[in-house]
Amino acid sequence: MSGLLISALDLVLGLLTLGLAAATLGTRDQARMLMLFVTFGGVVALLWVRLRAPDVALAEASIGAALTGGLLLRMRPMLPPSDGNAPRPIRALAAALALGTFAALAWALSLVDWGARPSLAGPVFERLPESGVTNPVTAVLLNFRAYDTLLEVAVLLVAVVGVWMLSPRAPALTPLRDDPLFLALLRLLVPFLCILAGYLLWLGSFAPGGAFQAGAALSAAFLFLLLAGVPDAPGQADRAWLRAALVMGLAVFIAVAVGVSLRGAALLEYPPAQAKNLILLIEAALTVSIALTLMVLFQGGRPASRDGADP
Amino acid sequence: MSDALPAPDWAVLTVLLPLLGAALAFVAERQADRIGFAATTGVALSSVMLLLQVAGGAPYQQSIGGWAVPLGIALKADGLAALMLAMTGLVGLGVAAQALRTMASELPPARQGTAAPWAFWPLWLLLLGGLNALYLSADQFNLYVTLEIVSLAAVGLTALSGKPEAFTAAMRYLLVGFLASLLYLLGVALLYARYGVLDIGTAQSLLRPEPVAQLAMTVMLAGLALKSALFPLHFWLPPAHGNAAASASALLSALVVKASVYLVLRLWFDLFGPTGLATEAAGLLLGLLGAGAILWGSLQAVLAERLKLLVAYSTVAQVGYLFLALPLDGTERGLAWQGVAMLALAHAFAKSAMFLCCQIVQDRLGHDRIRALTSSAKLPRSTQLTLALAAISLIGLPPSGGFVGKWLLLQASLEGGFTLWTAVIMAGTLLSATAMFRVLVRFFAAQPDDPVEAEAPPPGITARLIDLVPFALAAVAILLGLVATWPLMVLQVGAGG
Amino acid sequence: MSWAEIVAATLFGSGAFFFLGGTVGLLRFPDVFTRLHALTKADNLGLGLIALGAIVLADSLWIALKILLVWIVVLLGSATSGYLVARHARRGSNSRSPPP
Amino acid sequence: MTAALWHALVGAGLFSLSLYHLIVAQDLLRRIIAVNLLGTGLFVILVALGYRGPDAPPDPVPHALVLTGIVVAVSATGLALALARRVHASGGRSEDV
Amino acid sequence: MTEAWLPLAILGTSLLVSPIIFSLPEERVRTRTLLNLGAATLKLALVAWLAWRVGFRGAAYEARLPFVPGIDLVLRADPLAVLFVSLSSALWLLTTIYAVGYLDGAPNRSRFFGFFSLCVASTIGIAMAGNLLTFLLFYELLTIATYPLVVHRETPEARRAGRIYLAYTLGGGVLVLAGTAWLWAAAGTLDFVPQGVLAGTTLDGATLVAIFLLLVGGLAVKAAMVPVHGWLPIAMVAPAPVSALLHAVAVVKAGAFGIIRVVHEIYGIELATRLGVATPLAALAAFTILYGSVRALGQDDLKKRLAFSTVSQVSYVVLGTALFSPLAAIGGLMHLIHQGLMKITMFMCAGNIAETLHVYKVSGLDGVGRRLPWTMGAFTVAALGMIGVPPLAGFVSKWYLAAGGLDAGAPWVVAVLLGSSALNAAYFLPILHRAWFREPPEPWPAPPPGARLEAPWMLLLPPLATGLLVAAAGLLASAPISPLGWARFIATGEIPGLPGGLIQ
Repeated sequence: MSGLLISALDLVLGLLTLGLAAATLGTRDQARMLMLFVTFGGVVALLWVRLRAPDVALAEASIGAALTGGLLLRMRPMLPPSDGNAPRPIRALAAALALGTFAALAWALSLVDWGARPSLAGPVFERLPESGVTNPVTAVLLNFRAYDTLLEVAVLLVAVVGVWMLSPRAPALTPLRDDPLFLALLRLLVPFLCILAGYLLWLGSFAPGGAFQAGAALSAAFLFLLLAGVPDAPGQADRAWLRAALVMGLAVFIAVAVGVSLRGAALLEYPPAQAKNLILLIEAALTVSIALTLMVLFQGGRPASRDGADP
Repeated sequence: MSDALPAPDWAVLTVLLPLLGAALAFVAERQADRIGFAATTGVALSSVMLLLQVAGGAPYQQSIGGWAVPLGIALKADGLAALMLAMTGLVGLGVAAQALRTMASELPPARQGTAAPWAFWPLWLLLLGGLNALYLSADQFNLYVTLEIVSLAAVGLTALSGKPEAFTAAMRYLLVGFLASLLYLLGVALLYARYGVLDIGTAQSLLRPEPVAQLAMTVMLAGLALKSALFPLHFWLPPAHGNAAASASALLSALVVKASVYLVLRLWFDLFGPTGLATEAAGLLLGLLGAGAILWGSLQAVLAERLKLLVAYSTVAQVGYLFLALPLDGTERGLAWQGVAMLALAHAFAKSAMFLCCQIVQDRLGHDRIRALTSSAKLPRSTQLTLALAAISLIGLPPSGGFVGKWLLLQASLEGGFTLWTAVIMAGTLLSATAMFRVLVRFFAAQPDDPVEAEAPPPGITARLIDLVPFALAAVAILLGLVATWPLMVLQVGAGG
Repeated sequence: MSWAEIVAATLFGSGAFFFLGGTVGLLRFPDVFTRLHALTKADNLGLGLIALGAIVLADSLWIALKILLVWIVVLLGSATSGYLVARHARRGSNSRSPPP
Repeated sequence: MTAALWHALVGAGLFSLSLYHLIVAQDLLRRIIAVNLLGTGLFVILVALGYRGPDAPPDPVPHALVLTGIVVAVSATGLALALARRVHASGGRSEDV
Repeated sequence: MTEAWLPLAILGTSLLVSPIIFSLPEERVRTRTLLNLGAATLKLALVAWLAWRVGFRGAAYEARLPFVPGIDLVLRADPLAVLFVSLSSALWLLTTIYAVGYLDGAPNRSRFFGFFSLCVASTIGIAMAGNLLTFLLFYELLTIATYPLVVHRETPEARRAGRIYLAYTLGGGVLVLAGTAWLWAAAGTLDFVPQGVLAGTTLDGATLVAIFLLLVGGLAVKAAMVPVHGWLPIAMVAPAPVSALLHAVAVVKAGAFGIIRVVHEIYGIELATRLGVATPLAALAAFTILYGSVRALGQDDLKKRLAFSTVSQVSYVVLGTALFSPLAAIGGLMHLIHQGLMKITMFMCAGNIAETLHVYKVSGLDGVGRRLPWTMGAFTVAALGMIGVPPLAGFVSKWYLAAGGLDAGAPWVVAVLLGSSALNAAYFLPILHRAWFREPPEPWPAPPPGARLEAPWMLLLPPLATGLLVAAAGLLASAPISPLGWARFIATGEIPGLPGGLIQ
């Protein structure tokens, strides 16, 4: 082992992450578990920043920590805790399995030659100029491996259909209509969030940002409107345009993918000239769809249809 | 739209058409069934066209976005992939036709077998798109994303029936599926760490039997074994398939389980085999687990109380057969490979036919307890015949496709000197025969018809026609045997590039 | 170490101190309201100092303004949430509406 | 012992810890969180793979994979929570493994 | 020139007819009967034409369909196949007539006749199979097709009998499958070739014996040889036509026919004897002959007695096959036909008696001859033939078997034959004695007014016809087209060194 090169920051970050995870999963009380989970998300975002992955840090902070945390908080009252613990043999078996996995992983990872490891970074940076964007992560996401992202958007659609099917009527949500301060914050924050989303979207092509992070910011705006109970905010009613907007991301992505290949090029092969605009077009559509999808997941069910009266 | 092109790219159509169809069916909810069925027919057609194209000897190959393989993602379809695609399309078409009637809005929810019939079509099309993408993809991470689409859509379909047990089963299926996918992804990460490559084709030349690669293989195969419910890890499958709505369980058993098993085959024979990672010991272990699956699954099928549980356990057994082939000849396109492919194809058709019959049995008799089955007039004769034909193929009696698959497996194990395997196959055949005949025998049990007046089967030619859909699926399972030389020839078309 | 880094280090140090104060307050104070008080006051001030330190280190005006924006938004956010938690706690004691 | 390896080990630790809890935990909320942490652990390993020292630019491919992974994780969690709600609403107990 | 259409046409007449009959609604009696009889007559005509072409013009017929890599599904009309095909098709016509009469007004007749023609189709397939895989295919199809006939009455006993029948036959099927797979893996060939395809094989003895045990073990189940004969008496619960055609002719003969194919055309009698498996097989057959006859003695139920007699008679065929002598082989082949004719006559007569007089027990047969003279007449001819009384068919085959036994240097065969003939007499003669020379306890109910015959003509004609055939096979034994002549013609192909040609 070539001496202790890791800095104090790494040590603290690593131990903090592990400690928080152990605390999150170990505590009995559910409320505390959720709080720890959100903080854990924050620390992991910090970890990403340390590992020079700002895009991922943005996504982790917004989607991983904040939104998943909100989702869990929203659903907690409906999931009664059952704090019995598993019988002894299963616990022993699980512990053995976990330790075994850790030992194997540690051993394998230590064998990897961390210095000169073959990786796809070379080809990515080499072909970056042709990809139409300068931010390598967006280039990989929306050009080199655009097919992955297309299928991933389909995963989001599966989640939406699944959630709407599982609870035809969204669980009740008591909006804070009457609170002056909250409404004041709302009037200030919602436009700010929309601008932030647009900024992140535009930023994505040459700096950390992009469709997912912008979508998360936009979904925060929608959630604010939802929590404030603004009557005709998106998601209050199951209108046709809501459903259209939800699938817009996937539809636009496919349209571009096939449109491009109509003139004999391969699937998803953007003509070098319009590559940047096409990517921006796709990202814009994705941002709206992702924001609405995250909002639907938060709602946990299908909003009442236009004519239905119930909340 | 793209058909006016010179040569429409059928493979891309099989993936994008269902996704687009799902989006459309989700938006236009009231016409969901019409859009859904139209999209399914389109996909079935394109997958058959792709099969014909590949059968002409030219394996399909395209790198997406024009980026060369290590950087971009490659779509590949060799003989096996094309056959699986065509099978998915055709079985899907059959199930969709059946669903067209059962999910029809005018039927009371109890008869529809689900509280949210509109959800079936988007979920089914997304599942279809995921499956087709999985069969075509030659990139490890892309396979992870397709696996995710397939399992999440499958969880949705399981929970579609609205019964409490279905929710618990779907929940367990989701957690198990997610753990399995992450295990698979861990393997991909390790391989990327060591070799810095995601594409299977390029990895083939890089991988060497080193500790990191061996650990990656173990973890990946463990994840996929968990997802395809290999014997000790099969606990989640029977409740999930048993309690799902009938057309959903047909899709789950016939198509979804095939995806992860296909992946195991693809990795074992294309990636781990040639690079020497697929050692004797690993193959033997998986083979033994497969043998356990055959015996345990068939035994449980014999003891099952309800028809759908019996059919679900027979799926567990069939998966066992597919894993049995791993330790056999390591050569690609060898006997074991052909046997497994034939078994997978025949099983898909027969199993989907059987589950659709469960739907008709549940519909007409109101229950599916095996002991209470009778030869009452309420059960149309075509259903009894379909169950018989499907049973023949599942047991593997000649001349069905199942028999050809088992015959090839038998030959491979005899040549490989695995006499234990032949004994297991024989025992499995006998056990599954007992299980299946336990059901067929009931159709000769004359019970005085219970006074409840027989529900008149829905009139109209379409209803009678749709009753014949399961019969057509079962017939294909049998005909696969008689016309076996053609699919076996297509299997020889190696993966290009 | 140039003078900018020295100033930044002191600012970070004092910021961290106020954070420490806020956390100790959180743990020591008896009831919700006092804890809220400690949190919103001390942490916001701590964050302000750290933001200042970051602005000193920032190499372009544009980034400095963005960091300032971050601080303002956090201020807004924590003030409102502090208020909401307090309102809920007060209403909670003679509770009538279930928690959101 | 480079920083990347240390963080990869942290990720591996996270993975194993949450694997233990996923198997042992009885109530659904804890298991959903355990699955989330399992994913995060794996993503830590992936991003650690992408880290190529303080000076060289990091490898963007693992970052893209992790981004996709996070979105897939959040959609799976959303579905899992809706499903868990229906499991409890219909009287089901949070079942064992 | 090997024309493919004739074997396919013969198979098709019954294979394609069964789905049509399945789809016929129950009340369409006339069309169903017409269809049945038409198909049976057409098949008989085709078979006669085939026999003429193969026997006297030396034509060869073969149809191939590629099935599994390296093996095709083959239908070949060699002399041995023609023998069994002619037996099945002739008796199918007669039994169809009998069944139509017997099941008049019974429920589920479409289903019955559908499976009935499926059974005959599989018997034809078994007869004309060109290799072991095709044989296996039709062997399994026979199991599936016969099961619904055994449980036709859907009573609890019928279902129990069906379950036992399935257990035995599926077990047998799996054994044959294992043997076939092993043979293909080891020897690489499954084709039936006169004098044995393995004649010059270099495989070690142990594998060959193991494969032989697997194959013959599986076939013995259907041939109702001793350890695995249990299903036959129990399956007697089936309606009379089923017991007559299937359990006397189709199913049991399929097993025996399979053993002939394996012993003569896979191994060759020479290799079988050298391996030392032929004599134990002969011994087992002999034991079955004696055991069957002894058990038949104790049976009071007429059909059960006939069933045990079938168990012993079928083993005559196996005995003939297992002895290394052309005469024994000819005797065995001939007995395949004779036993079929005799046994079917007796079962039909038993069915008549049960149907018209509702007498099922042997003890109740006193004075039946008075009431059903014609039926008992046919029964007597068949019974005497079975015992081996000279001019009738039974005697001819037993004579050849005895000669073959001596020729193969196994004198104990003669003792077994004499012993079994004595036993046959012991359990058949009391029936004849009761029927003809005993007074009925109370006068039999008079036949329905205006009926000219003692029983409906459909029930009476078939047994009389087969009874005549039994007599003819015995008296006209030397004629070329008689079973003896045909058996000799087949044997010339099977046994090396015999002068060829049918007409000597």
